[in-house]
Amino acid sequence: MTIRVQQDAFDLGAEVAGFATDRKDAGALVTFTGIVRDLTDTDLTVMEIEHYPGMTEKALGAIADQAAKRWSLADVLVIHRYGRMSPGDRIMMVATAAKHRKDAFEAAEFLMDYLKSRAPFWKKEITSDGSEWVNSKAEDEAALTRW
Amino acid sequence: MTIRVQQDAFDLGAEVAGFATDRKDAGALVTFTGIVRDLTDTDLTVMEIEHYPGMTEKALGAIADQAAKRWSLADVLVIHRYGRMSPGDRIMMVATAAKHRKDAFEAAEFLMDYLKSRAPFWKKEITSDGSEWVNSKAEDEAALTRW
Amino acid sequence: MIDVMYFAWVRERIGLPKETIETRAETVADLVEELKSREERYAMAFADVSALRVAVDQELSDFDAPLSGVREIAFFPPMTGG
Amino acid sequence: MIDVMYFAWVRERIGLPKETIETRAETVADLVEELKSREERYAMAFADVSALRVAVDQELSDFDAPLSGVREIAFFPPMTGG
Repeated sequence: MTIRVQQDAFDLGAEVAGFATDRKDAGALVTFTGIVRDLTDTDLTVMEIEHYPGMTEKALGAIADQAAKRWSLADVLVIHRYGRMSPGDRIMMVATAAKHRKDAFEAAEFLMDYLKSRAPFWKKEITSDGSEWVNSKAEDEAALTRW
Repeated sequence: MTIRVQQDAFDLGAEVAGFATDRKDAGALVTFTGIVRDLTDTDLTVMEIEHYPGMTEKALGAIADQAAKRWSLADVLVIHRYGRMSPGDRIMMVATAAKHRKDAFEAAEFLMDYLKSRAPFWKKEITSDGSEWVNSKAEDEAALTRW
Repeated sequence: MIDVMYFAWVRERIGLPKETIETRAETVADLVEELKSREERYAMAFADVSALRVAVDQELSDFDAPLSGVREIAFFPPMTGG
Repeated sequence: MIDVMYFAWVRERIGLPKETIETRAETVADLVEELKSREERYAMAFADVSALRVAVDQELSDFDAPLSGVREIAFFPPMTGG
């Protein structure tokens, strides 16, 4: 299991190239990548992500531990960036490897649902009109009831 | 939408690097990669995949079209290999890009469920003991009832 | 004249990937009966049609599908892609 | 002595990311009341605690959590990661 919280960009291809390669029983690899969207109604120039150093790593580790307990996984990877990003930049990724695709898919969705509203990250959108903290969505909180 | 049926290996990182980059509203990217497993009970030396040229491309295109109708997707990519592969080799991948993660995840799972039992591919496992065609699984057929 | 194709173990049992045949069979099922009566290897390949799938002109179809106007029929076991 | 940390718009309203305070508050809620009574900027930041989350020693917690033995408290809006 690998958890990384970093300012630097990451390369999805390079990350998965070495992922779970020592586990020859893993026939299914799922990845999710979150990308800074270009908002149509305003000109998003920068997305700034703040986090809580120390707690962030713990929270992500606890979420990944939960996933590893609930599903039969060969490996889990979580990378989340903080700092300033531009539209099109990759914010974060999760990867799950499992023997069967159902485990890999469900675990990746679980990781995303929890990471969205239980890991201490906050997004701020900076546009030509000013800046605004992104509001949490009721649907993201509701997504947790599924698990 | 891109559908490719090929003998050659593909590079997941390279494939997603250029995927949906022109769609700035796509904040969510999901990939699934199927990998040749090393079976523990026998020594799998080669996995051979046969397909039905002509029908394969049509069937994959029809499945991707259905996904594009059911979910709000920025783009869809399906790559499936045929021929001889070794344990650890990547057999196929799907990628889905969407504004929201729920669409990207569901569409990727739908594509996989249909591709498993509705696209004309057949796997044969060649071990030191001989060779055997992989049997379809009742659970794969059952997975389709979900959609 | 219909092109008949065989894949996976159906191809192996029959011993060829494709043949062009002349037939008066009206449905896929009729064609299967005609092939079975031809030779033992066909009888063996088609012994249990519930274990087989058929594509008519490259679309998944049924054994009771009519053959009128059809150019290509394929027989194969359930798919195992992905 | 407790380290109190603020994130996102809570940090911006209060005007600092972290401070160390001496308090006799027994719960998180007591500490919030104490801070609110201090200065307008705290009163503004904590005006609606239902819009806030609290972490006690880096674990998500509740406003009625006791402060005994606690070293670090953090206040912030609902998370928006991913």
